[in-house]
Formats: sequence, structure tokens, C-alpha cells
Amino acid sequence: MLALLRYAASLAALALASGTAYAQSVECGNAPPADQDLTLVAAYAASPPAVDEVAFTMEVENIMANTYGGDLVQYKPVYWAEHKVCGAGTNQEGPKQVTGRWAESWTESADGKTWSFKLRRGIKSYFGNEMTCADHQWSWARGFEMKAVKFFFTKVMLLDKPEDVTCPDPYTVQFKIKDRNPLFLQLLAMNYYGGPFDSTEAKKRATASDPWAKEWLKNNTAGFGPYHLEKHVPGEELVLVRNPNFQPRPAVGRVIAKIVPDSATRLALLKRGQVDYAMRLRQREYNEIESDANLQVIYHPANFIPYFGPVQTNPIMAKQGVRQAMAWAMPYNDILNKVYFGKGLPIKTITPAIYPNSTEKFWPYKEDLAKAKEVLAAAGYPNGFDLTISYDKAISEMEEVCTLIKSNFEKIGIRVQLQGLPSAVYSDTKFTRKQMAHCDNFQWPWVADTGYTAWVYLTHPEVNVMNAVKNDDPELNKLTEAMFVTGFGAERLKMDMRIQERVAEDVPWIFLVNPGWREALKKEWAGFVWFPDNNIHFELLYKKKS
Amino acid sequence: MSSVRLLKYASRRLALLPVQLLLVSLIVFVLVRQMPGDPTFLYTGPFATTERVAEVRKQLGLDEPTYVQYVRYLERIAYGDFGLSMRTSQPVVADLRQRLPATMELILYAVVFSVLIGVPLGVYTAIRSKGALNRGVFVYGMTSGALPDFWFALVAIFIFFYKLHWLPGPIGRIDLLISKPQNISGLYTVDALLTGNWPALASASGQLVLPVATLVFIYMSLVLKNTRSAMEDMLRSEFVTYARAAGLPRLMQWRYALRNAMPPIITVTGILTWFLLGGAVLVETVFAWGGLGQYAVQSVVNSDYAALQAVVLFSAVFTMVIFLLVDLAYFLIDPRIK
Amino acid sequence: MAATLLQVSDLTKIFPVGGGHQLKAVSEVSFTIRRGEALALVGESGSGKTTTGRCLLRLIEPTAGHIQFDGVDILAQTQRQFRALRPRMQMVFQEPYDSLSPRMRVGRIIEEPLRMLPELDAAERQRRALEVLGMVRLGRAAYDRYPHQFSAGQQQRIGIARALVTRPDLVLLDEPTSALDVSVRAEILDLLSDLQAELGLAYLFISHDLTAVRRVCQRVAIMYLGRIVETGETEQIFEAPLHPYSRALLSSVLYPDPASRLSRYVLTGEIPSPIDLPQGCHLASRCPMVEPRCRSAYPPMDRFGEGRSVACYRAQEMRALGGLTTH
Amino acid sequence: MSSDNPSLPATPLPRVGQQTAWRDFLSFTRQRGGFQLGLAIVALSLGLAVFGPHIGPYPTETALPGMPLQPPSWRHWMGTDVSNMDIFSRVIAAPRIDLTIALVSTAIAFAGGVALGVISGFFGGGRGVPKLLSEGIMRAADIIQAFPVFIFALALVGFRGPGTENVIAALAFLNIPYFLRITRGAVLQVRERPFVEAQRCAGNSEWRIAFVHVMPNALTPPLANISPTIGFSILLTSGLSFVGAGVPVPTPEWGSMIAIGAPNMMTGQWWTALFPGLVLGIVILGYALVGDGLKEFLDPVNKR
Amino acid sequence: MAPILELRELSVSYETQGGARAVLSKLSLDVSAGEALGIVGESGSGKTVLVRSILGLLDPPFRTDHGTVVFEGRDLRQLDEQSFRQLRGGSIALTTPEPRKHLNPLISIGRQIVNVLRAHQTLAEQAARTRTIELLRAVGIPDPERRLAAYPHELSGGMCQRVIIAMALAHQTKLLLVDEPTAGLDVTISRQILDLMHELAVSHGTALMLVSRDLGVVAHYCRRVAVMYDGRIVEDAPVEAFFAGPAHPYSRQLLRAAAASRGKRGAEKRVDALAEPARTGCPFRPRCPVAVAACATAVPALQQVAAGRRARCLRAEALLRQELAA
Repeated sequence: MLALLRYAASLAALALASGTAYAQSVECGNAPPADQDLTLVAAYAASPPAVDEVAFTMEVENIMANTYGGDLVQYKPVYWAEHKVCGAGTNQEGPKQVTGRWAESWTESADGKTWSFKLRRGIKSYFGNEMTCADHQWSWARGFEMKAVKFFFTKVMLLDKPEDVTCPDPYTVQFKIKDRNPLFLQLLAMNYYGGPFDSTEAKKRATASDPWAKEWLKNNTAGFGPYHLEKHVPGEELVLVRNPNFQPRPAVGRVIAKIVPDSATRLALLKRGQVDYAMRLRQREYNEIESDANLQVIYHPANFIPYFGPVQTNPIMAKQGVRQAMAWAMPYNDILNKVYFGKGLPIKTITPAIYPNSTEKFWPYKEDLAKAKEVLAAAGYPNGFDLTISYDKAISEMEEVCTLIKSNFEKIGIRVQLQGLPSAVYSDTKFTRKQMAHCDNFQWPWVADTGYTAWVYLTHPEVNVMNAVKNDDPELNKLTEAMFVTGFGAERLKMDMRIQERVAEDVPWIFLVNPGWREALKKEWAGFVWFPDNNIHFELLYKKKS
Repeated sequence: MSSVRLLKYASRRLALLPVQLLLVSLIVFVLVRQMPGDPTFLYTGPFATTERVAEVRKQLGLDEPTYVQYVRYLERIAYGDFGLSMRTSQPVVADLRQRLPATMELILYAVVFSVLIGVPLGVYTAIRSKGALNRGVFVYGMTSGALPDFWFALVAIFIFFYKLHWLPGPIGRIDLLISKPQNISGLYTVDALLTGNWPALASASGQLVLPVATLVFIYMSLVLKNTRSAMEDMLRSEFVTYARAAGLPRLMQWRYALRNAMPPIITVTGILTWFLLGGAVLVETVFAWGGLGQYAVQSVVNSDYAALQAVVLFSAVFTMVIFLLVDLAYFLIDPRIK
Repeated sequence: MAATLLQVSDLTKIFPVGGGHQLKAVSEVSFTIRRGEALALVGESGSGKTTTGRCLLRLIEPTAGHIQFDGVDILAQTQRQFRALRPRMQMVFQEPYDSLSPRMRVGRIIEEPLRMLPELDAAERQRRALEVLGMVRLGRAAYDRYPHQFSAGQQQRIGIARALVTRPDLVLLDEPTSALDVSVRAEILDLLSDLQAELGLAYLFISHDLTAVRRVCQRVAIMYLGRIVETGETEQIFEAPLHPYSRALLSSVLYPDPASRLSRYVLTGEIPSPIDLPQGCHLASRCPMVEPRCRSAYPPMDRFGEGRSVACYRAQEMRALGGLTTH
Repeated sequence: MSSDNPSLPATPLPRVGQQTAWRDFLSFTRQRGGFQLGLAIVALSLGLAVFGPHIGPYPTETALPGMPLQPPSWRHWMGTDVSNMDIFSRVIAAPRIDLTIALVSTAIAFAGGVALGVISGFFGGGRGVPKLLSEGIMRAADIIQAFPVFIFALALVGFRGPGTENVIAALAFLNIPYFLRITRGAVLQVRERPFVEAQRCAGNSEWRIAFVHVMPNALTPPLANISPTIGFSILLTSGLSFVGAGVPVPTPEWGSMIAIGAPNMMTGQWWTALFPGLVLGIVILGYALVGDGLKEFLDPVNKR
Repeated sequence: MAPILELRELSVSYETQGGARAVLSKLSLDVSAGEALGIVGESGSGKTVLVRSILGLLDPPFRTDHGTVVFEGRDLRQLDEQSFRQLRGGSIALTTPEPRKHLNPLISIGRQIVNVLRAHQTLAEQAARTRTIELLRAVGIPDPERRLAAYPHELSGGMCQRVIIAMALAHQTKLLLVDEPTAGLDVTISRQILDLMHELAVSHGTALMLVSRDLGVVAHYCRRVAVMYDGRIVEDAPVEAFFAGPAHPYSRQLLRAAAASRGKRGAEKRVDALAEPARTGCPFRPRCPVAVAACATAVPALQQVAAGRRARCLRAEALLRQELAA
């Protein structure tokens, strides 16, 4: 009860804090009605290979987001009037986007290198254990051990070693980082890859040969989040049940997720009312739902950056002129209209439009085949060249996009071979940079910052796995590094602009269309909030009173 | 007496199995080595560091020479360990155990109906070689073999689910909201019947209709055609002619013929079962059946090599067992086999 | 030129039949054929006559024994060496059509054995082929046709022509007429007799058709379960066989003459399985004249006059039974 | 010929002479409507394999301007697909790849299967190295055939990766044992025919007998099976492409067209998957009809 | 003696894609009760078809076009299937060449005989077994109790033929159709079988119709012989008279060909023994050494040429005179 009150208070504080341009009568992220006890049946596209950070798919994210429920802080939901939907306030600058989750308050030392978080009392896991600093400490130590996503976070957060997370008292978590990091809080707000775990429970499952309970945690969850994974039959179904100790109490007490691999079947099930929610449909299918009186599509512009990536390990792709020519030859409108039925947004910069400082002004490219041919000839390929474009076969929209690209490229003499790959092979060859070029829509920057985005995707290929196109531009490298340690202000803004300009000049990525965050549900559901993770958060959902 | 003979024969045939299995495993092992890409990545995910990759490689034994890997592999198989599926993070054996009943249920009904319809129809058309039914059967036999099963399934779904709403959609073995019957045999219909779980029985049966009908439609012609030609041959044979000359009634003549047509019918039933295991792959995929076939496809699409090799190995064992059974049935029917 | 063309001694062929059992198809068979002589090898199915013939041409490798062809021990030769002798020993088969390559023209079929005589050029080969086609009374037109365009009798003539094209000394005739109709059979038998006389050929005539044998051959050897039980001049044997088996066999022949009544000599039971034969006379189980010694040791081949041998302890008593024909 | 067989008043003899064979073939064809239909389909499919990609009204691998998924109309007889490519143009272009795969793989399988079948059949009962060879061939064939066809094809392509060459290799590999067995069966019969011994008497070596005399007479069964094998290979190729293990998009291929169209079928755009499957079925039917007809034509039992 | 079987103008044809081909052309023949009639002819002369058409066993593409088959006064062709079935294996029985192929390979011989017995009379299982044992003993199968359970493949060809005879003579058989009794059997065995068959027929008063290519068989086991050529009876004569001197040139050729020693040739004109039957006039004309111009005009009628013998040849009487003169 006390916890509930506290949470309500923090929400009220939030409403006050964000009360400027986006102050709205609609409240976002409110506690759902306490009198509802609902079951939600979902149609998932695939079953997660594991519910731990070793795996890396949309479904894993989804389950982890709902069972671990995020880290010490979280993004603040605000109301986006033009889309009539709640979403993280990513258009704010830096720390203003963030509010507490497990932490009720926090402090940053003057040098910016020490961060202390005060935990709320009485946060309990499904197993009934109260959250203490030890859980955080254990989770970070495990992250260093796992060398997976959480480990990646430590690098970006500038956290050096497990010992840099300390517990001055059981309800205080302290981080010591190498250098000032203006993005520290935002990074933390996005982190639910790997915890925080209920270490008391997890340790029970550890064995001598498996001290971090890797095996058990692959198919089980031990978090403080709103849900607990009750049942997992790979390839068949997942059942989530409410964490009885989670406050405020979610209205959805049970989520039954059935695995239905075929998107058209998911659609059919939703249309027939056999499921409440269908995950990962295609735009055409969302269109059908919009025309259905009993269903709704929740839309938020979101942060997706589908792009065409010339991989610069290939000498032809390494030529700036060639990349520019391809940018001129890209069928932007066809992709927007035929694949996304005009529903998406054209992307014209590395920073998603809903993120701060995003500008389209540097991006000169539009579909102009004559110009493309000219630029291509100037780059030394008047007769074109042979190009292989890879894509993930599991994402059918990418196949359609690539087919359209192929049609246009062949008109300027680039002979295209499409290579649809199984997801695993695709990501293998992508991250080992064995492809010549790819179409990709699996990228969305978690942190609303140009520096972060450019750094992760387009710089330092020797350390950045995510830089799958092997872009290695000295200027960009320098700029992103500088932005990491530069506090908010005019200087940082200048860097921000230059990065966006440089990316438009050099075209390491050719931006396509952002389809936005789309979720398809029965009409009676409400309480949606978009977070930069692009997941649906079941704990906020409830049924509208009719 | 004959049971002793049967036992001897069966044990001799069984003794061949391990040798065959060894060869089969070798083929599968060699196949797996053909795989493009590094399976390690699938375990580590894209963020993994070099050390982590090396560690996983070591864990998987991928750093050892090929022959050592083969021996290890054989050892593991001997212990029933087919490794972990990268896609489900479960032991492959557990995956198979879960999915096998689904496929078996499908194949079982498909075989039963193919035989129940195909054999009588084949016998009938052999005995009465004229008429509309015969003509129809001929056209059916010609066309059914030519149609792709997966396409037929899609069309059937379009008509009976999408347009007519007569049958449930391709969502697997049971309606999403009906809980599965208690696991006894793994076959939902059987288990539901045994436990008196009528809603589950109704749902499972409804879900079976389209996939089984597809398989039966596409593959029954195999049984039908072979029964008919075996029966025709037997009806033309000297001993049936002689039975007729000796004044045996028609029915007895047909029984003589059918008795002798049994070996080819049994063979073709074996072949059908064997074929259905392959045929089920695509049909399962279309119906999201969650069986072995769909598992195989998902394994291929996701380069889940441990899973794929287990499926391939299992399918070979399944084949051998089927043909062993066929041989034993032959042995029981035909006194000429020693 | 020696009078003896072929001398077979103690020829034995054993087939393993699994389970440690043996099928002794041919046991210690000995006989000779003189130049220009037709010897019949007669017996019922399973008697080993066909196996014997196949061993002579090394289509089957015998287990033991010697075969001297024109003074050469052919079993001592390798298959490659033996190839040089093949032109001199040819064969005519039972099934007229099946013994001809269906997809070859008659000319090529007949010339095929001439490949063993590399000294012949194409023109010479063709000349020889046309020559033998004439001998078997088929015209030149046959040369360019396919076997299936001929009737069974004509096909058998093609088979004979092929056997003769290398100008052999010995021709093995393996049931050459058993697949033919009566009147055709007569023609082929007459042709064979004529050719033997014209070309001075030696025949080994393997048959169960006793009337055919009587018509063509000068001498007869009767086989029973892998052994020769009796040999001698044709008429001698047909008139008064001395071995109980020969007598039973020859008294079973039905001549197309209701007046010819042969004194029947009947064996009891059926031919036993040739697998794992007991020692002793193979006929012991069926013979009306069986004595204890017949079961203990196989009787030796005893000579009864010029060219006549019989393997029976009681052959003398058989002689007392007299001739077969009773009018 | 030892007795009159009432069902066959005249001796059945295989016919070989070229002229008569051709005449027989024509008269046989004239009497068989199904066979005619099959021949027409096969001829048409071969024609499309050569000219198909060029005679369609629209390009086969490029998206057309305008909205996708247009229903069948006079402009687009079979409608358009999700990328707004003309389905008709793609359907008639598909034989180029499907038939290439089927023909090449069947040719390889035929050549390999017949050669191995002759060796294993002819030397089967013998001794020494040829016998071991024969035994080895048979065991290998047994093992390959222990795998259900589609699963093995899937595994072969799955392990080696998708792509035309791999599909061809997989199909050829799978079909070799099939031709091997058929040929072996025929060889086992032919080698018992006396003309083989006659050739031995004529001084031929064993290998020469096997390949010059026996093989030509054992070719009928494998030849008659070429056509159905082509049909079957097309079916397998399309199945592999359907699950994404075959020919890459957007190459016009029936199976992958069905796969692309499948989700649209579920949402009511039935034309996307219906037509490719229909045409695929008709083509396979054609090859099956030709196979049946040829079997009947070449089977000596059906001779008058 | 009154004939028990009368064939009148029986015509059977064989349907081919090129049109129907006559196999039996207006064939007329009688068999008297208790008589032994031999039918000889070469392959393709229609002997086997004749036997099967009597029993109504011909299936398409064979077709009985015309004629009557009268057995004991009833036209079998008008009989309904049920009555005909009772007749087959009852009053009219058949033995076949290659007996093993005619027995069901998957059923024990005892069961097969029992089935035949019970198809014709109501008989309890046990009684049928007892009767089967009797029958097997009667046909000279040793140890019949044990042989009941044997399968055809476990018996020799001769034994199988005995089983067939046992079935054929299981009832009051009036007419036994014997098709090529010696085909596929060894000399000594076939002689035993023939003796057995003859003996049983005589003791049962069964008429035999013995079809064979072997003139020797006919000479020794039949009282009368009918020669078939191209679907017609060309000669029909008592055995002694026939073998003393046939009245048809074809019969003469057959007889000479079958002789054990080489007959006199040379005097006669060379003819092709393989020529196809002529389509007009006398079918034997192309093979006939004594053909005259008149032979080309019409098929000669089957005429009485001497007491009890008929021949279908314009020159029959001339031949008989010549034969007697020689």
C-alpha cells in the first residue's frame, strides 16, 4: 500500500515535471484500474530461443521487458498529441526523459563519475524476495561474466569492472564510471537485458559448474518485473503470470502467448477474435485491422531506422560516389507506398525524427535515376556493377523492399542479386561483414542521442560489432567520442548537427522508411505506452469500460 | 513354431540396424560439416566478444579435429544426447519428444484413411474395370500425384477456413484457448478420448481434418494405384484363373487374389508412411502443426544444425523401422520367405 | 590330327548353397568326343548336363577335373589365354530369341565372335557372315535386320550361324530345339545333322528331348544327379539300356506311334534334392534293384563292349531284361 | 513359348527397328489422349523454358509502377503480387529455372544411376573387386534411401545453403539411387538372358559385355522413368523454394511464388498463390502422363 | 455313344487395336462320354483358347463371337454364372500346364482342396479334410496327412500336378480337360502323371480331352485325335488310322517332324514351315507341299474322308491313297 502511494506520488511529480509543451489532459502510464483481472491471449511470431540475454530477438526483448521490467530508472511517458498515443518523451533533452523505476532518487557526483541510487523499499520479486543492492551488484557481475548485451552496456556506460558497482547500504546502489557520461541515465533506462535478477532465487538455481545459473535462466525468469514466466514450451506457447508483489497491480493477470509463425494466420486469429493481440504483422495486414470495427492498431512514429547498407569491406561499396549514386537511385516513394502503404515516415537522417535535434536538412537525396546514373559514372562505373543484397528472410517486408530496390538499381545498370538468408545466417554474415550490402530494419537506437546512435552504428568498426557496414570515417569517429563526454549545450548541439551532415554527405547508410511502432489488438484494450524498446508492456494495459 | 521363426528372422533383420545407423550417422555428420557460417554465433549473439566466441567454440567442441568430433558425436548419440537446439535452447531430444506425437498423429490418421479408402477403392476398380467411378479414380490418380501438397493445403485453407468458415484455421493441433488433454500417448485425439476430455477431442479432431485430408488426397493415390495394379495382376494370374476353373465362387476368387496382393499393398503402405514423413514437412509448415516436419523446416531456416541432424537421423531410423515392419509382415504372410 | 577332340576327366562342380550345404551339380564326369562326332548329354532337370556344358566353355569355372581340348588343358589357362581358343568352341542356346542381342542387327551379331580373330578385316568379316547365313539357309537380306523380325526357327538359325562363323571344331548345343514347335524343331534338327556332315563338326548335344537325340547323335551319355550313369552308341542304348535309370528314362519316351509299346520300367518316387547327396549310388532311393552295397559306395563305370560303359553293380542282370521294344 | 498363353496369342517381342519404332510410336500416340496431352504440356514447358522469360507482357523481376496485389484483369491475367510484379509473366518465365534444375539434376542422376546400376547389377553375383564395388554401391544406395526424400533434400540444401547449384546437387544425389535400382533391376534380368553368355562365347570381356551388350538392353526402364523424375524434381524444387531453401527471390520460380503469395491468400488475395500452383501441377501432370505413356509404350506386355 | 460335349461353330476372336483377330473359326467338335480325345497343334493354333472357352474362362480381349458349347444337353454359353460355377470343377474339370503357377502360393494345398470341395457340396470342415486326405492318397501323394499343411512351393512340379489332379477329380467329373500335361515336367515324371490321369479317368468313366503338342502323348493315351491349325480342326480321326496315315498334309508334317529318326525327304517340294497362315482360301496353303490352284479359292470343308474320320483338305483322299500305296 505504501509502495503504491509512493508510486502514485512519483507519477504526480512526473506530470508536473513534463508539464511544458506536452502537458496533456490524457495521463500516460497510469496505474491500471484495480478492479480488473484479465487474461490476454497473444499470437507471437516466434518463440524466444531463451529468456536470457544470450539470445537477441524481438521476442526475447519482449519477454525480458515484461518480466524484468527495466532498471533503476525508466523513460517518462508523455502524450503525443499528433499521434494520439502515449510514448517516451524522447524529444526532451537527455536526463529530462528519465524518471525513477526501482530508484526513488539518485545523485551524480560533481565530477560526474559517481552515481548513487536510492532503492524504493518493498519491491518484491515473484518469489517474494525484496530487492536490495545485492541483487544489482550480482546482476552486473553476471553481465560482465555473460559478455553479452549487458556487457555491451557497461562499455557504453563507461563502467569498467564488476567491482565498480558497490553497495554502501542495502538500499543504495553506487556506480563508479571512468569519465563523465551525459547519457548515463538514458542508458540505464533502457536496460533490461540481464536483470536486475532476484539474486536470492537465482543463486538457488546455480550449480558448481554453472555459478551464474545460465542454464536455468534460459527458460525461467527471476525478476522483480510485473510478470513471471510460468510456462515455456518452445515453439508452442509462453505463459506469463502477474507478479503478485508488483505495484501498481497490473490489470492483466495472465498473458498466454501462442506461437503462430505465419503473420497471415496471426491476422486471421485476431480478426476472428481468437486472440487479443497479434505481434509483428505486415503493413498490409495492419491496414486490414484498421478497417475492422472490433480491432485497433496502435501507432507511434518510434525510432526504427530501416536502411540500405553498403558494406565497405567491398571496394565498390567503399566508394563514396557509388553510395551517393545508390542513394539517388533509391525508390523512396515506392517503398513508402507499396510496402508501407504510405503509413511510414521517410527517414532523412541518422537520428530518428522523434529524437532531439533531428533534422532533414542535410539529406539531399530523392529518387532521381538520371542523377544517379551521372553520379555512378563519375564514380567510375558508367556501366554499373554486380551487386548482391542480403536480407533476413524472416522479415517479409524486407524482401519486398529489396525487390523494389532491385527494380530501380537495374535501371541504372547495377545488376542485382537478392540473397534472402535465414535469420541466423543473416546476422552471422552481417556482423562478420561478409555481405556486400544489406537491407535491414532491425536497428533502433535505444538512446535518444545522435552521438550514441552514430557511435554504435557507424564508427570504430574494430570495436563496434554493430557497425555492420564497416564505416570508418575519422571525422565521425572523433565527433562521436567527443560527444560522449561533452555535456548538453551549444557545443554538443554543433557536434550533433555536424554528425548528421557528415552522414548525409558520406552516405554510410541509405535511409529508407520508418514504419513506426505498430501494435494490433482488439479494440477494448487501452493503456499503451511506447518505449524506445518498441515492446508492448502488458502491465499498463487494461480494458476500456464500455 | 512360427513365432520362433519370426523371432529369428526379426533378430537377424534387427542386427543389421546398427550398421545402417552408423552409416546414416556418418552421412549426417558429413552433411553437418557442409554448413555455411559459424554456428558459434548463434549461441553467442552478435554482441559477443572474441573471447566469448572462443569459449563457446570450445564448449561445443568445434575446435577439435573432425574425426574426434565424429567420435564425440557418436558417443553423445549413444547416450541419447543430440545437443541443444540453438533455436529453443532445449535439448534436441526434449524438442523431438514434444513434437514427435504431433507428426505421428498426423501420419497415423493419414495412413489409416489412405488405406481405408485406397485399398477398397483399388480392389473395387480392379474387379470392375469399367464405369464412371473407375474413370474418376483414374483422373484422380493422375492429378493428385502432380499437385504440390503445400499448395493444395493453402487452397484448402483459403476455401474452408477463409471463405466458408467451415473448418478451423492453420493454428496447429488444438484451438488456442482449449487446454491440451493430459499427456498419455501424446496423440491429442487419443488422449482426449481416454480422459473423456470432449472439448479437446472436438477441437483436436477439427484441427486434424484439413491437414489429414490434404495428405490423404495427395498421397492416397499411391495406395490406390498400387492396390489396383496388384489386384489386377492377381486377378489375371494363373491361380485365380484356375480357382475359377475349379468352380470357386467369385468372392473366394477375389479373396485368393487379395491375399496375394497383400504383400505389395503392405509394401506400399510402408512406402506411404515413409513418404508421409517427408510429405508432412510442408503440410505441417502450412498448418503450423508444431511437429517434426515444421521443426525440420525451422531448423533449416534458422541453421539449427543440432536439431536438423537429429531430425534427419530420426527420420532415417523411422524409415528403417517402417521397412523392418514391412519385412516382418511379409514374412508372416508369405510362407516362401525363409 | 588326333581323333580325340575333347577329353573331359573327373569334372566336378560344387555350388555352395548357404548354411554350409553343398550342391554337387557335377561329380567326376568323364567323357570324350572325337572329331566330327555328335555326343548327346541326356538327363532330366538337375542332372548336371547343362552345368557340364557350361564348364567346358568356361562360362562356369569347374571345381575340379581336367578338360583337354585338342591336346590343350583349357582349365590351366587364364580367361584371357582361353579367349584364343574360344573361336574353336562355340555354342547354340536354348532360347532362340533371348540368345541374340535384341538391339543389334543380325550381321553384327554374327560378326561379333569374329572380333576374336583380329586378322580378319571388316570386308572379310562380312563375307564370312554372309557365308554362314547361306549355310543356315537365310538370305543376305537377313544381314541388316533385327532378331525380332524373324520367327523363332529363323532366330535359331541365326544362333547357329553365329556359332559357325568362326569355323569351330566343337559346337555345344544346349537344348537347341526345346523352345520350338514340332515342325520347326524337325527342321532345325535336320539342319544340324546336315551341317555336321558337311563341315565335319563335333557336337555336344545337351537335351532332355530323347527323340531329338536319337535323331542327331551318334553317341549318348546319360546323366543322373551330377553323374554319368551310362554311355554308348545311340541305338545300342535306346534299344537296350543297361543302367536302371537309363532304362526307366528311355522306357518313358512316348514315340508318336500307338503301335510302339515299350516295356515300362518304373522307378518309384521323385528325383531327390541334389543338395547334400548321400554317398553311394544316387539312384539307390528309387531303384527297384537296389542292394545294400549300392548305398555304401558309388558303383564304378564298367565297360560293356566297344564305347559302352555303365555305372551299376547289377548291369549284367539288367542285360538279361532284354530290349525295350515289344511289338 | 513352352505353352500357349491365352492372354498372348502372339509372341511378344520388343520392337527396335528405327522406322517401325517411330511408326509404332505415332500410332500409339494417336490412340492415347492422355499421352498427347502430356506431350503437349511437356513441349510447352520446354518452349517456355527457352522463350518464357522473353514472351511475357511484363518484366519478370522488376516491380511495376502502381499499387501491388492487383486482382486478375485484362491487363494482368493472373493479377500482380506484393511487389506488383505481373504473375502471368512470372509464371511462364518460371520453367527457365524449374526445368533447368529438373533437367540437369535428372540428367546427372540418370547418367550416374545407370552407370552404377549396370556395375552393381552386372557384377552383383560375381567375385573380387567388382563384387565389392557392387555391394558397396548397393549399401550406399540403401543408406541414401533410408532418408525420407523431402527431409533429406531439405537437409542437403539446409546444410549447404540455398541456391540453384545446391538444389541441383541435392536432387541429383537423391535420384541417383532411384535410377540405380531401376537399372539394376533391369540388368539383373538382362544378364540372365542367354545372349550374355553368347557374348562371352564370342570372346567379350566382362566390362564390355556389361556396358556394350547389357546396358543398351537395360535402358528402357530408366528411360521411361526420366519424365516422371523430371516432374518429381520440379515438385521437390518448388517445395524447397516454398520453405525458402531453394531458389532465391525474386527469380521466377513456382514454389517461391507460392510462398510469396501464401500470406496474401490468407488475406483474400487468392490469385497470388493459386496460379503458380495450378501451372506447377499441370506441368508435373504433363511429365507424369508422358512417363506413363512411355512406360506403356515400352512395356513388352502391352505389345500386340 | 452320345456326345457329352458338342461344340458347334464356336468362334472366338482376340481384340486388338488394329481390329479383331480370329482365334477359333467356326469350330465344331464332339466328345463322347468316357472317350479320350487328343487335340494336337502348334503354338497359336488355338488349343488352349479352345479349352478355356469351353469353361467360359476367357476374359477380354478374348471374345466369344458365335457358336454353342453344349454339355450334357445344356448350352453353357446361356448358363447363368452360378450354374456354370457349379459345373466348373464339378462335372467339367481342368488340369493345367505348369501346375505350381496354378496353385495359390500363399495358401496350403490342403486348404485349397478343401475350398474346392466346399465350393461344390455342403461339407463340414472335418469331412472336407478327410476327403482331401483320401484324394491326396488317391493321386499317390505319400504321407497325405502331413502334406495338407504344405505350400505349393514346398512341393515338386510333379506333386503339384498331382494336387491339381486331385482337385479335378474330386467330384463326379464327366469331362476332364487336360491342357499340356507334360509341359515343364521331366520325362519320367510326366509319364507317371499321364498314367495316373489315364487310370483315374478310366476308373471314373471320365471323358478326357487332352490338349498337347506332343504326338507321342496322344498316340498312347487317346482313342481319337483332332488336329488344329489356325483355329480350325483340320483332321479328326481314330488314333490308329491317324498314325498309320494322316489325311491332311499338315498332320503329315507334324507326324514326320515328331519322328525319332530322320524321315525321307527330298521327294517333296521344299516349303517354309514357318509361313503365316493364308488369309484367303486354305490357311495351310503356304506351307502345303501338295497345294493346287483350287486351294486358293475357299477354306475347304471338314469332310468325311473314311469311316469315322474327317479332314479339311481338297486332296485328302488323294493323300490317303498315296499313303496306302507307299
